[in-house]
Amino acid sequence: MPLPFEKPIEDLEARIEDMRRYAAEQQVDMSEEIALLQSRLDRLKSDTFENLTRWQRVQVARAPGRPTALDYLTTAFNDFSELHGDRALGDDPAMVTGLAKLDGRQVVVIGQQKGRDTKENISRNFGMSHPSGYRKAMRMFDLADKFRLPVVCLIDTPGAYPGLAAEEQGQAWVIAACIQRMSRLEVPAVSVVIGEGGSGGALAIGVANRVLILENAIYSVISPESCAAILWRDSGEAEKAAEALKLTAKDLLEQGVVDRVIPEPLGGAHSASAEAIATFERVLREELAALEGLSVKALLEQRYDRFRS
Amino acid sequence: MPLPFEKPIEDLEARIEDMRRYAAEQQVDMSEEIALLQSRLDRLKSDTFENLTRWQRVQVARAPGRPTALDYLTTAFNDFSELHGDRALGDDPAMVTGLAKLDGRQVVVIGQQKGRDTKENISRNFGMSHPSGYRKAMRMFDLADKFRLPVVCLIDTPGAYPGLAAEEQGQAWVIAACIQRMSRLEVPAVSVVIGEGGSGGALAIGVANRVLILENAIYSVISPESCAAILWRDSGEAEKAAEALKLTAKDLLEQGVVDRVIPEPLGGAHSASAEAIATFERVLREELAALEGLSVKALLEQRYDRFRS
Amino acid sequence: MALERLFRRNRPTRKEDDNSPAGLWLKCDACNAQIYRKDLIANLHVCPECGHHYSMPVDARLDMLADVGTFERWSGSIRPVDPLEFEDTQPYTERIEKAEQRQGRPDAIVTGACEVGGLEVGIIVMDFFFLGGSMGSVVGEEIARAAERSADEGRSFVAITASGGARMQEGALSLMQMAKTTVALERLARARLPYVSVLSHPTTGGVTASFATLGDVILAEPGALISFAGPRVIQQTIKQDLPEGFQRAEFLLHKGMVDDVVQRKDLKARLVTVLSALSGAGARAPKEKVSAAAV
Amino acid sequence: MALERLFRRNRPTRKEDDNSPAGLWLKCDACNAQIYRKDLIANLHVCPECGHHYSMPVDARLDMLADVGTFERWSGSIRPVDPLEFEDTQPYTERIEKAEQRQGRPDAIVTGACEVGGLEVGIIVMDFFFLGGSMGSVVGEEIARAAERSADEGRSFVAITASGGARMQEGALSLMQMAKTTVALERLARARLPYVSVLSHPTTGGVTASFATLGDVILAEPGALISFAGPRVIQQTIKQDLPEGFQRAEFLLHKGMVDDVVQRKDLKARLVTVLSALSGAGARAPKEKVSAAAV
Ligand SMILES: [Zn+2]
Ligand SMILES: [Zn+2]
Repeated sequence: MPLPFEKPIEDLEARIEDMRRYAAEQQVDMSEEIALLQSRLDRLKSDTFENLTRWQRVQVARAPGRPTALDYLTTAFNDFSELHGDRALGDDPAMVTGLAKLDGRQVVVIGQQKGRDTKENISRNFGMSHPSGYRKAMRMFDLADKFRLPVVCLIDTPGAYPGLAAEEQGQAWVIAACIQRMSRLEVPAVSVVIGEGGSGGALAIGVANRVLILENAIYSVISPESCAAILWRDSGEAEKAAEALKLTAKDLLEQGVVDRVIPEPLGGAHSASAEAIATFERVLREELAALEGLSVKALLEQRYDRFRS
Repeated sequence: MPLPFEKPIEDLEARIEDMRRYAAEQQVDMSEEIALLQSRLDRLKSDTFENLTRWQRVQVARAPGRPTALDYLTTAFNDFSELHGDRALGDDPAMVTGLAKLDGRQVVVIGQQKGRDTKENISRNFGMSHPSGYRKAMRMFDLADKFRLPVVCLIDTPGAYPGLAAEEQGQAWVIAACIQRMSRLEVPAVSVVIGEGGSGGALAIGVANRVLILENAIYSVISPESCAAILWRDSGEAEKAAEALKLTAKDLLEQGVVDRVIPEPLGGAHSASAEAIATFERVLREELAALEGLSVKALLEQRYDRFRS
Repeated sequence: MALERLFRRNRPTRKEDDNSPAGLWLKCDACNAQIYRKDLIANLHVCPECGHHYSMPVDARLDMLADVGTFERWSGSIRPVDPLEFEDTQPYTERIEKAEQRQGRPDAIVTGACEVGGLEVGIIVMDFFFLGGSMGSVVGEEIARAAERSADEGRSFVAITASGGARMQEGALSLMQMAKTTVALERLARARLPYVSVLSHPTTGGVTASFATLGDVILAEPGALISFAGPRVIQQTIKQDLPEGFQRAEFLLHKGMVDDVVQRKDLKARLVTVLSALSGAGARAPKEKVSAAAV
Repeated sequence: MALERLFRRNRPTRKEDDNSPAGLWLKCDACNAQIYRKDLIANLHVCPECGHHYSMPVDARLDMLADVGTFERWSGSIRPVDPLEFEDTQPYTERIEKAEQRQGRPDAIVTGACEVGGLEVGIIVMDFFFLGGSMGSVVGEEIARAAERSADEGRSFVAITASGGARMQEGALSLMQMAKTTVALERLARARLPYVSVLSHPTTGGVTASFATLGDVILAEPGALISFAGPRVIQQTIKQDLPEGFQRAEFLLHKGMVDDVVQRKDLKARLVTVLSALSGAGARAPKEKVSAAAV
């Protein structure tokens, strides 16, 4: 099912497909017409995606079929070995952690995991972590420091879960502790916003030496819907709120909140995930390589300065 | 209500009291008789308490009216300021922690707290901690290291609580973690078994540079009752088990499990708590003073060697 | 119904914030007693009848905690800007102006140095009446500067929090204040200087999820609402009523999240006890690195 | 009834421990299938029908994990003594003698060096059939020596646990083994060498509450009972039946206590993956001190 603004693209694609079928049946050469249509399609795609409104970007960032943390961990990385549990409260399926290799380099990985279908979305709590998820992340930070392994965090959450148990178990406390613990990492850390960067629940694993974001991902202090509900007293005004919050990759790069934007294939990561993941891998490799040389002191100071300023 | 073997003592005390009253009423001088009886009473007391069987010591260690952790913390120490909570699971009333001064020396205190009456015993879970109690203790170890404060642990528990929630929350995991965390303290640590030292739940706060024990306290790998139930298949054989386990202060000093025995007043700490607490304070002061000079390295090595051997 | 009460409670005692027209008298939200405003203020904004703790204005808080004549203000030199040119039902710039006029300060915080029971302290007090005490770039920067300056001057650090959370009109930049304030506290930790946070009503969202809950010791005021997500949000999420007392200071004490709930009248004495107990090491070894475990 | 099943299960496959007289065949406790003993043993003591994991003898465990011909035994040079002259229904000394004859080793543990997938490893395997794998002074000492030697030789460390807990016949001295084994692990931590513990059925009491749960990574075998207090004790305490699966490996995975539950046939491969992932730092910096947080 396409996003609203993808409808024209889908229609044109259907027409091209139809014409191919027709040409094949009739055994006539329509390659020229098809080529023309194809180039029109490309223009339409680029026009559409280069001029997406902020609210449309939000929809792309949340699009079904967009690669999730596990898609990256099992495709861009090798030997992914998941480690479960926070040793205190439980094992949070919305926060996936473990060991993996990127292009031969051993790293500790932490990813916020949304479902790839409704069933998984429910079991993953739509990517909204409980305190046990952040405790598990902190366990991984300890492991990374002890064994001197770089840390890669994949951010993709609407936010930390606002529920009874989550509050009882100190959601605010673990987010603060996670921010603090990550800022103390003695190893290189790279965070990548791959979809939704939802408020403190996202920042908790975003205190890295380098913070990257995918072209169509978003990172915001509050969801457009909640912002609209509070400031416009009408969650229907989410589109206005999205514009006001300036939460797109381009905005955040200008604000200095992120350091680099990872380009997505034309049509968005959800339309060509293999290509999106390949680009992600290439960029992440560069970023990890760039941090490799740095001393513990340099890493700590760079992270301190990056978030202090 | 006296312990079984205290009955003769109580009877004689009653007689002396009675004679005093009689002498007063009749206005006759019976001071000589009373003095004789008094010295007989002292002999009886010392005979009784110097020859207690191990099972009788167990009863003294558990005696109602015996000073509890809070009695020491509020009497032997000044400015006791309780700190609550483990920041994860809850606040365990069976493990009392906080800041206090001993003779002007600031310390961090941790004490296992039994009830002083049935009502408190229930609220304190009879001194049996849940994982949150050990997590709270670990929080105090962190605080002590950060602010360079010596740690004093008062051990008095039948054992860590064997219940559903306790197991679900990883009772074994937190005890192991607590042992490890305490062994890493960069400050002086003194543990005192003031009553019952019940198995791993006691050891968790017993990995100190110096381990002391009160004269009538016990420290054992298992309670005599449970031991009897397993080995004799009859918990009624607890007396035999107590003998076999060699769990008294004297036994443990010989085994090298404890470093020093703190004498109790004749008749046991429960018969003269003020005096017992005063002696405790004097000895603890000596012990803390003796550790004061040591470097972090020396403290860690001394603790390592003490428990490694 | 519970939730409404929960929000009617703890309202401030400033004229424009209560329902008594003349403002000489007011009806206690908790016990309905008629209270003479002067008595309430004389009683540290705690109801003389039922002990209900009302929000406390910044100046009253400083008067209550700082030894007489020792407070020296640090904050006030920086003013909020409008990086996103944010406009909802009214422009962010207008909101700030109004708040500044009403509260007489450029943003929702006052920081400074003072003595508390003779102890040298750096202190920050949040102003809930300035845009709900929300944390934007200025609030975050003032907190960070105060923490760093306290560390440099060898002072213990005290935070009195009251906030609705991050200031959304500054977008992701306000979110980043959570990280900024957190890393700034590192300076205090490395100097082994104690940091005590006092959570007053209400402390929620991004403030609770950053510096507010990172105190070496965390104290809370009776009845204070302390949360990550607000009760309304949670109720909309789980579609059921919240238990009585949920997210209140006493509830969180029971859940192991705060060290103690302290009556306002006892707060200063408790701060002195705790700070003096923990301030030995800082004096001795201000510059030494502390292992993460111990921090 | 549940509890009994719970204890009938996971029984060992050694002749004297099962109910088939000839011992050629046995009936699976889990699925009741008739199994030919040879098949069971060939299948790593896992039921070919239902996959139920039975206790595994020490030698079979070492054959399964160590690369062929690489295992070199460290343990065996020290023998248990009877410090308390302990005697219940029979003297402790007699119990030890019988166990030694039956198991062919002085106490309930084997330690040594081997290669696992080419990785240099120090390994300890507990023998549940030796007085229930209980930990006394000898078991504790062998574990401590193995951990320290592994650290000195720059080896990763692997523990395969199976124990009823502390050996009460050695009184408080057995309790002290919990501390001894824990502090010995410190050497590995300081050398940044990985320690992986594998919890097999059953792992309880003082072993679970010390070195067994201190692994950098903790793996568990399917269906393994892993607890501090045994199910009987808990049931006597709370006076109610325990939930199905309580204290089992899968339950603990759900509760966040173990990193994964691993089929026996996959165990070696998983160990190789995890150990190789974590053994980079140790090689690089064997002697360096590690901050407690990172340990
Ligand atoms: Zn009132
Ligand atoms: Zn079977």
